[in-house]
This record gives sequence, C-alpha cells and structure tokens, in this order.
Amino acid sequence: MSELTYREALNRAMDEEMARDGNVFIIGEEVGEYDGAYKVSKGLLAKYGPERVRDTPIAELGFTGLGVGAAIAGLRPVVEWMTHNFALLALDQVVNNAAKMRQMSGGQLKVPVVFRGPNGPAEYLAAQHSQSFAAYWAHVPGLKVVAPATPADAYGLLKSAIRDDNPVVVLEAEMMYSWKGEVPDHEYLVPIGKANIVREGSDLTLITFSKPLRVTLEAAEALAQKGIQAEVIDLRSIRPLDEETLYASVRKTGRCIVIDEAWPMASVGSHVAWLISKNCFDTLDAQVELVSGEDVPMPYNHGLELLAQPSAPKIIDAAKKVLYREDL
Amino acid sequence: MSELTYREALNRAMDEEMARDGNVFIIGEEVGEYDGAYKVSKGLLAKYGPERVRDTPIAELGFTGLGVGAAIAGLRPVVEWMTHNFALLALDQVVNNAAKMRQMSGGQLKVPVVFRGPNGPAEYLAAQHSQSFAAYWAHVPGLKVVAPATPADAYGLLKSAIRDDNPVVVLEAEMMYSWKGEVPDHEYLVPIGKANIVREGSDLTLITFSKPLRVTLEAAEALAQKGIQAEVIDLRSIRPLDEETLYASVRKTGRCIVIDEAWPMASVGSHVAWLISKNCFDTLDAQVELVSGEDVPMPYNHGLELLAQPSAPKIIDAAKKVLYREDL
Amino acid sequence: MSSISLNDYPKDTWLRMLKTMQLIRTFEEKAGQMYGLRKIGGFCHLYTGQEAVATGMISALDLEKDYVLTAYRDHGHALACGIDPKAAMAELFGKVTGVSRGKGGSMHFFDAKRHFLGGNGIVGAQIPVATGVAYAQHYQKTGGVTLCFFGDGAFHQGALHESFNLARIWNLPIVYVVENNQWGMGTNWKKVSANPDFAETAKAYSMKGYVCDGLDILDVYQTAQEAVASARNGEPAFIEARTYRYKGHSMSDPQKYRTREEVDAYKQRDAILLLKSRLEAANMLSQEDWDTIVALCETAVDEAVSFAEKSPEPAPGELFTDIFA
Amino acid sequence: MSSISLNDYPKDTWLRMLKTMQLIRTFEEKAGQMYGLRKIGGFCHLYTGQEAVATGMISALDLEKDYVLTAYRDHGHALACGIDPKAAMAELFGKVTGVSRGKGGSMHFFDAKRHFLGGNGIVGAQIPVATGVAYAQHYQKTGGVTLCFFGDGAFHQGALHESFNLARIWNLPIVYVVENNQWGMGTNWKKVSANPDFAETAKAYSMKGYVCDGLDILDVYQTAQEAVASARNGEPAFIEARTYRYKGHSMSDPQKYRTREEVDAYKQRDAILLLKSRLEAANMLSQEDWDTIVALCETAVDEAVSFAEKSPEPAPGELFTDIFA
Ligand SMILES: Cc1ncc(C[n+]2csc(CCOP(=O)(O)OP(=O)(O)O)c2C)c(N)n1
Ligand SMILES: Cc1ncc(C[n+]2csc(CCOP(=O)(O)OP(=O)(O)O)c2C)c(N)n1
Ligand SMILES: [Mg+2]
Ligand SMILES: [Mg+2]
Repeated sequence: MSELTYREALNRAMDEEMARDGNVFIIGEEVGEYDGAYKVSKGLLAKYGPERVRDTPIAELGFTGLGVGAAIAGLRPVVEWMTHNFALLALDQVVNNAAKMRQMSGGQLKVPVVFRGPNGPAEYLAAQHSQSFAAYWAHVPGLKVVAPATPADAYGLLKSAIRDDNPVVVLEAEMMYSWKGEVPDHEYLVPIGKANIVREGSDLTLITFSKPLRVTLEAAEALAQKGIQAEVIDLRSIRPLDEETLYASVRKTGRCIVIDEAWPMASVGSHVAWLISKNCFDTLDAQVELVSGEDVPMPYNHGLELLAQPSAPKIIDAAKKVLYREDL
Repeated sequence: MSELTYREALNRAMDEEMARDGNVFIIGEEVGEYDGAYKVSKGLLAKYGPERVRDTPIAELGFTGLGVGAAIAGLRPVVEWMTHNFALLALDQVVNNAAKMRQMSGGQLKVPVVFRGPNGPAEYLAAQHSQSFAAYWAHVPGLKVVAPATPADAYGLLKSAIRDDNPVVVLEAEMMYSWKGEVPDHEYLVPIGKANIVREGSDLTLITFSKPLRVTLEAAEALAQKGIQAEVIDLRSIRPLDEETLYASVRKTGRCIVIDEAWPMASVGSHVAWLISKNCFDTLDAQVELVSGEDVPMPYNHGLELLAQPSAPKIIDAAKKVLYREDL
Repeated sequence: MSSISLNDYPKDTWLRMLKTMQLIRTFEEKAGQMYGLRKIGGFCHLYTGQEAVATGMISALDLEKDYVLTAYRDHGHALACGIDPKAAMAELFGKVTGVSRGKGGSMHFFDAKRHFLGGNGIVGAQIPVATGVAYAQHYQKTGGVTLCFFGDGAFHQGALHESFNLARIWNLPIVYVVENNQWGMGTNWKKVSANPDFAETAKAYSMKGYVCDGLDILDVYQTAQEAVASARNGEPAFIEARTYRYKGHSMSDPQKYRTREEVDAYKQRDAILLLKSRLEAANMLSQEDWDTIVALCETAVDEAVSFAEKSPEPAPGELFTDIFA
Repeated sequence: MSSISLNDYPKDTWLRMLKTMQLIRTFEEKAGQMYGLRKIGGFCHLYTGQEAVATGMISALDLEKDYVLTAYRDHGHALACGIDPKAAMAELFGKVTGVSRGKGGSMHFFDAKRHFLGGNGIVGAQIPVATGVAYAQHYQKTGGVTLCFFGDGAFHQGALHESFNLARIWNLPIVYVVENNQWGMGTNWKKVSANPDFAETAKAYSMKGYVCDGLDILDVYQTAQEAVASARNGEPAFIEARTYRYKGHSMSDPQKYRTREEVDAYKQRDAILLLKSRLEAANMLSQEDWDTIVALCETAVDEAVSFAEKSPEPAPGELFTDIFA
C-alpha cells in the first residue's frame, strides 16, 4: 500500500497500460509538454515520446473523432478532455460514432477508446466551467461510464477502461485530483459494473458517485453521531449500473437518498432514485429523496457556488424527511 | 376550427409571428428554397424573402451560435435543426451560451431564440437518425423545452415559444408532421408550463409527451375495453414541468406509467417517474413504471425498429404490473 | 483534363473500372426500383452519376493496407471496395445477411475485412474519424493510406477545419476527397461557399490541393494516384472531384431547385459512356465485351435481389446484440 | 509597421489610448495581487502585454452602434469599452455590485449598455455568437459593426470555419481579430497551426486579411480602421494582431514552456512604453502628463479595490435570479 493522490493513481494507471501495450496512447490538449492541464499525464511525454503523448490544438470535435477512428483501426486511445464542459463540442463523435459504430456495422468494429477528464464543479469557475455531464453519457447505450471516487478506484477503473474493448467515459474531478488515499502497490483492476459499499449501515442507504462521496461520508458520520447508521454506496460504474447491490441495501434499510452533484432533471441521480422507488416499492418506508446540484447555472460567487452543490447538511435534511425525524 | 396537419400548424404559427414582428426570422438548412427538409417552412421564403428565411450551409454549430448572437442583439431567431440528431453538433451553443448568457451577465441580456426541429425515431433511419434528445435539453437550467403532440398545440406552443424572451427548444417529430387535428381558426397561445389532461380516468395515470401520445391513447382505449379507465396526461412542456397536474392525477388514481420514447437512463421519463414516486409516495398503490425506448442504438431493420419503441402492448403490459392484474 | 492516356495502363485496369462503374449504376437503379416497391425504406441516397469518383479513387488504393470512409451516399464506395452486391442489397432490405447485419441500412454499409469503414449519416462526421484511421496507420507505420470522401455540403462543417489542421500538423497519410456534385440537398455549393474553389481552401492548410474532373475516370485515377502517393509519403492531400448526381438527394426529393435541362446536360457527359466510348475508340472494348459487362452486372444485381428477398429477417433478440464487444 | 504617424490624429486620441492601456495594465497588476491575497479565485487570465490590441481596436469603433465580444481574457476589452473599473473589480471579487452581479466572474464580464457582450469561457464559442450579433446589425441595418476577438489557440476550432464562411457568404459587418499572443496555454501557435499565417487562411474564405503589429498601437489603430470600414461596407474582415502575454496563462501556470528571456525580450518592446516614448519624442507627452496618467490609473484601481472590498456579497436567494427574462 502507498498513499497516492487521485492524480498520481490515474497517472500510474496510464503509465502501466502504456508500458504494457504499445497501442495505448494519450491525446488531448496540453497532455504532453505541459504535463497535462491538471498534471494527470505528468512525466509521460518524457517517458513515451510525442507520438504516444500527443498534444493537440484546441479542437475537441476533431481530436475526439480522431480517437474514435484510431480505435476502430486498432489503437487504444486515451482521449483527455481538459474538462467535460468542453466535451460538449465533441459530443457528436461520442454519441453518434463511438457508441454506435459497432452496432451500425453489425458487430464488425470494435471501439476501444477511453474519454477522460475532470467533470463537475470546481471553485470560482462560473456557469460554463462548473457542470456535471454524467447524465449526458449515462443516457447513451453503447457507452460505458465510470466515476472513480477514490485514488484506488481511479487506478483500477482507469486500467479496466483502457483494457475494455468498448468506449468508456471516465468522470474525474478537478477537486479530487489532490485527494489522497491508499492504493495497493500490486497491479489490480476494478471491474466496470460493480458498486462499492463504502460504509455499512442498517437504517438508511445513501447512494452517490464521484466527488460527492466525500460529503456523503461526512453526512453519514454526522448521522452516526445521532445513532443513525447509514449505508453508503459508491456507484463507481454508472453504465452499466450495479442495480442489485443497490436494491439489496435498500431492501435492508427501507430508506434511501441519492446524491448527485448534477442538475436534477433527467439526471443519473433521479434515474437511480426512480429505479429504487420502483424495484424496492414493497420495502420502502419513505420516498426516495434526491440531493442534487441546484437547478441553476453555476454562479461565480463562491458563497452561491457552495450553496448550489450537495452538502452534508442538505443530505441530513433529506435524511430527516426519509426517517420522519425532525430532531436530527 | 380547421383540420390542419401538424406541419401546417407550425407553418401557420411561424407565418403569423413573422407577420406580427419584423424581428422574427427563420434560419437553418433548406428552410428557404427547398421549403424546409420536411416542408415546415413552406411558402415563407416566397412571402418574407431571403433575409427572413435564411438558408444556411451545413454548419450546425455556426448557425445555432449565430442565432444566439442575433437574439442577444435584439432579433427573435427561429433556428430550425433539420433534426435534433444534428443538434448535438450545436449543443455547446445551446447549453453554454443560450441557456447561460442571461445568468452570466447578471441579468443584462435576453436570449429570445427558438430552436426547433424533428426529434425521436422516424422509420428505417438506423442509429444516428433515430434518437430522442429530450433529456439533453431537459437537463439544462436556463432553457425552456416544449413538445407539442397535436396540431393545435404545435401552433399554440410554437407561438408562445417565439414570443418568449428566453431560449425555447421545441421537440417535433417527423412522423407527426402529417398528423391531422382540429386547430381553432382564431389566434391563441398555449402557455408554456401547463400539462394537458387529454383523457380523464380514475384507475391509472398515463403520462407522456410528443409522439408517444398516440400509442398511449391507443393503450388507454384498449384498457377501457377491459373496464380500466386510464387518465392520459400530455406534458406539453417539459421544462418547466407542470408537476401539480401530474400529482393531482396520481393522487386520484394511485397508479402511474410514464411513456417516453427516449432511452431510459437519465431520461425525462425516469425523472418524471421518480417525481411521482416521491411526491405521491403516500398514495401510490404500485410502483411507477416507465415504458421507454429500448436501451439500444436503433437498428435499421423495421421490425427491430418497431420493437425498440414504446407501443400500446408494452403500455398494457406495464398496466398489468401496476394494476396487479395478469388478466388484462 | 487528364494528362494520362489509356495506353499508360494495361487494358484490364480500365475494363475493371468500367465494370465497377457499371455494377454501381446497375445496383443503384435496382435499389431505386426496390425502394419504389417498398422493399427498402428510409433514406436511400443513390450514387448514379458519380460512379467514376469512387471507382477511380479506390482503384488507386491497396486495400490490403489502405482504408476508405465516406458519408451516407455509400453504396458506390462499398461496391468499389469489393463488397458483395448480395450483402449490400440484403442490407438495404434490412436482412440479417446484410453487410451490416441489417442494423445499418443504406447509410451505414461497413465491411471491415475489405477496409471499408462506413457509411456515416452525420454530415462531415467521418472526416475526424478517417483522420484517426490515418493516425493509426501513421502510428503503426503500416504504410497504408486513408481515403476520406465527403460532399460539397460537408465542406463547411467545423469538423473539416479541425481535421485538415490535425492531418497537416502531424502529416498523416490521408487523402480528403470532396465529391462536389454541386448540390447538398437543394443547396447549390456556390451559394454557401465563401470560396467555391475548395482546393484553394485546402492550400490554406498548407495541404496539397488537387482538382479533377469527376466524370473523367482517367483524370480521377491519375489525380488519385498522385494524391495517394503524396499521402503515403506523409503529406496529406486534398482533391476536389467535380461531379454530378442524377437522382434526387434521397428518394423523396421533388428537385425543384434544378432544371431537367441541367440534369440532362450532365447525362450527355456520363462518366460510364465517356470511358466506354474512349475504350471503343482505342479498340480496347468491343460491343460484345460491353454486352458481357452489362449482362454480368445485371445478373449480379438480380442475384443480389433474390438473395436479399430470400434472406431471413433478424430475430427479435438481435435488438440487443452487436452493441458491446 | 504602421504607415500612419502621430500627427495624423489629434493628440488627444493618443493620450486617451495611452491612458486606457495604462489603466488596463494597472488594473491587471492589481488583480494579480488580489488573486495572491485570495480576494479573487478560480481562473483569472490577465491581459498584461496585450493592452495595445484591445485599446487600439476598440478605439476604432463607435460604441453607440458597434459591439465587442471576446473570450475569457476579457478585462482589457471590457475596460477599453469603458466599463467602470469599480464594477470590474467588484466582479472579480464576486460581489453583487460587479458588472455581472458577481455571477460571471473574471471570464464573464458583460456590459450590455456599453455594447460589451462578454466574456466567453469556451474557446472559440464567441465566434458564432459575434457573427450573430453582426447578423442582427445587418438585418436591422443599424450601420454597426461587431468586433470579435479570440486567441491563436481558438483559431483551430471548427466554430471559426463555420462562422467565417457564414460571415462571408452573407457579407456581415464583422471584424474577426486573432490576438496572436503566440501561446494557447503552453502550446506555441506554430506547433498546432498547419499554416501559421492566419491571414492567409482568412483569404481562403475570400475575406480581407490584415496583419498588424499588436505591440504598436498606431499600427493596430490604423489596421482596425481599415478593417472596420470594410466591415461597415458589408465586407467582413480579419486581422491578425501579433502580440504577447506577460503573465502565465491563468494564475497557476509554471510557464515551463517558455524562457524568461523570451518574456523579457518582449517586455523591452512593451506597447505602453513604445507609445509613451513616441509621444515624448513628438513632444505630445511631458513627464508630468505621464505621472498624471499613472496616478489617475492608480487611484482608479485603488478605488476599485476598496469599492469591491466594501461591496456586499450577493444574498443567498441570488442563486435563483437572473436566469429567465
Ligand atoms: C450534421 C448533419 N446535418 C444535416 C444533415 C442532413 N443532410 C443529409 S445529407 C445533406 C446534404 C449533404 O450534401 P453533400 O455533403 O453535398 O453530400 P451529397 O448528398 O451531395 O452526397 C444534409 C443537409 C445530416 N445528415 N447531418
Ligand atoms: C473548448 C475549450 N477547450 C479548452 C479550454 C481550456 N482553455 C482555456 S484557455 C485555453 C488556451 C486558449 O489559447 P488562446 O486562444 O491562444 O487564448 P489566450 O489564452 O492566449 O488568450 C484553453 C485550452 C476551453 N476553455 N474551452
Ligand atoms: Mg453534394
Ligand atoms: Mg494565445
């Protein structure tokens, strides 16, 4: 075990996969000479050279589509989006090509490409730079979508993503890059499609993914102080979704809150909340609550920015509702 | 009252609004000389000239962004996307500019632009041309989203959209353009944000929007044959959503099915299903079911294509579940 | 005009091309009929009139290592890559024996083995993808080249700008071909082009820009060879092939935007007739040879139709297959 | 080099520009300090080094009817449009008295009254928007022109290709200005440009292409006047202004990609010093005049800081305002 940052864990995953397989290469803005806008690809240019760590112009549609083309022709590109906000410019290539070329070709093509980069709000970045687009990827059949919330998962899921023969979108987060955690020293993979029960509990299930895991655990701690044992589940993989793990937990606790930092409408959060509502209908003791990002464009002002995001107090408020306990 | 096609109703709305307000203009591919790829703008070039019915090159990002710019500078553009599939190329301009410029400017700017075109599957069009992107628009604060399901609503909602001082996305459907319906001869507006109870019933609430209204009504008829009275609600407006009308109905019927032709994950359908699950928790007699498009890229083969979409039999199957009646 | 003559190549080269063009023509006319009979549905973009472009260009490739990508008007390119007309027609019929197993349809022919990588329905979207295929060729040093076709309408998509720049800064082995058939649906290319000289625009990316007469297969073939050689040497190239489409944009196009005279004038310069009469004049093609070609193509296409007719529909469970590897 | 001389314009013209440049410089340096003190957070892209471009260009406009749009490095353009430094600094502090009410921050200054329409954080995204503003001017025959700024990094975005073509086919009254400060974050423009001569690329759209020395405000001003006149006449124009940014891309940039020598060399050719020394040589500026300018700018910026400091934070309810009209 070593203590690594989330950033270092991603870096180690890419480094190992590039060493293992000469067809793996990284492409994106500032991934090379600059060592990555957020330093995730640090040192890799020096190690693997400019053909395998490819700096691009600012041309998201172009280099994302290029990644798709390189994948169908036999390479395993890791496309870095400087942030998911900018990936909207490239969405067509992901939705209409990466996700569909295998199906449209009747199974002839393989599209082993990874799209990765920070998603969700950071700090003081205002409306265009503070968005979670998990829902946009989750909506699309033909994609896989993972959202590691810890350094250990960042390492293991990114390695799985790179080895997957299908397009995988990886949701990271700027604020998480410097978070630290234990990462085993030996090589391992975290399978895509398995949720993680991060904390066991019997009174309430809290389901989340990505950065909000931290505030969710804070809320769970606070609830524990009041004698409420919350089970915390980190989805890790959004598509495919490990539904059974969720249902098993809610069947045990009878109560559930979903936490998602994206806008609420047509979100991963509200989808999971409906799945639980439907599939645990007979065992639920209360409605399933969603603590989402507020339904507004993100303001620059830091106070407002924090108000717009899920927080431990908001989760505790939701817990009061599903536990019918005003006293918490 | 006249019987008009959906296409004619949209055309009449644009025609009247262009006559009323010189700042309204239409822009898009083939909207002019070709009379519109689906003939929705038929005759308007002849009537209003090429400055007001503007044929563009194939450049979705460019002309959509141009619409946003024209709007903040005082015009009221109606941007036609040949289909919503192609709008993915323009998504950045809608999400990052149209929806946010007012907020980012602290309320200084107005963005009165309409984005419209056919959405959802048509026939024999395969994966890239048969997608419903309702969820992509619905997800975004700062946008309004409407989905007229009848000629009368097409007329009244498009007029409201054009008069709205905010960006409005209009979801039409190729298959609906030739559908006919009564449209009052006098001028009227259908307000954005009000759902429509299309059919009253006491046993079950069916909630849908856009094209699937037809199969939903078919299912309601079939259920009526078996003595089940389904209430059918057409959302008409997806953002803002008329939640109260939905809850009032489900509080009455205790059972609900949502029908949405999009993919299920992070969809408008699953969101509405969660809202009902949550807000009618105490009155629901069964889980809320969702009849969605299948979670697959659309195949070309027509048989498979039909299987991929919501249908009356699928709705009836869902009704069996929520009514706990295998015999239907 | 081409500077090569028929004699610069063995007769077989031209006869093969003539046959390919005629096969495409016959296939497309039959597809049109089958559409009329509702055996085919949806969008169906026929390639008649443009046969010399796909045929001449693809003839300049080595499909062992080279690749081809195009847009939705893809039947001609697919056949020129050697795709079996049976599998092509079956695809149009939506049958499981189709080249894309009935999943892709007219716009999405694929044949990975023959290095034909589609068939893209989003105007311009194949341009970055093709650039990526060339990236892989460059990366793996395969010596291969990618040929990327698109229409005059696609020229104005941002994807083109981004891709041309990428191809040039990294010197990818790619040839971009704009098939300027002069219409993008009902829009004349001049109306929407700030600069109707596409090759000049390509030069702004420091890329070699060629123009060829897309109705003269000699010119097409010669230009393609030069451009492909350039790309193989690591210098991406661009070709404008001026051509014409005979039919409407898709099957339901009233074509009010152009005159019958314009169409007829082009039919006078038909690319197939042009090559045929040149070969005849050079004594390389007898009436009998021609009749044989015509008959072979008709047989092939008729067999394709009966194969398609007899092939089974995909099973319902196919809805859920071919999505993930 | 410019062909105009100081004497071609009244002294005041130049003094106004000198003052604007100095105001921008002073404002930006203070913003950098305030960032260091954590009064400002997030991305903060300073304009030091480039002052002559926004100042010279915007001086050529009539802001009664003309409009300006730019990217996220927008403080300079905003100030050159006449935005109050108080409202600008308050915006950086996230205060409700800010020019965008604390909602926009550094990247999203807006002042609709002064015809400054932002402030866009998506590289290249203002290009189509600005084209639309010009469309409105054309449509309403206002006689106005839109000035659209973007960086060398933005040049390769598809949005540019689409917009340039639209502007030219409809002859919109727009001037596109690439501020080539030679770096897009850590990427040198030559490394990512198939053709590093941007004006040549613009000519491929049949658009007038100008190049000017972005450190020489006389050249900037003269070129802007020509280009604006062209646009006002219905012929869109393009300008490359070669310039340099002194600071890192944003506040947290270690700048390993360039040498201190390179930066220092450009500081020797500082645009403010250049104009100042010319004015001095022409006896248009005394030491006292200059001291006054410096003092005025310092006072204005100090006042801006104390205004920003004292201004209230937005109320929590502001989270839900300013979204819909
Ligand atoms: C992004 C996108 N926009 C619009 C369309 C609709 N569309 C299909 S083909 C076409 C015209 C394309 O013209 P061109 O590129 O010249 O090709 P051609 O049809 O002449 O072969 C249009 C507008 C589309 N499929 N994709
Ligand atoms: C679409 C998009 N991609 C990437 C970024 C991240 N980014 C912000 S500024 C920048 C560099 C832009 O360089 P340039 O256009 O030269 O402008 P400059 O910063 O030099 O003023 C990048 C890559 C972004 N904001 N938007
Ligand atoms: Mg064409
Ligand atoms: Mg720059």
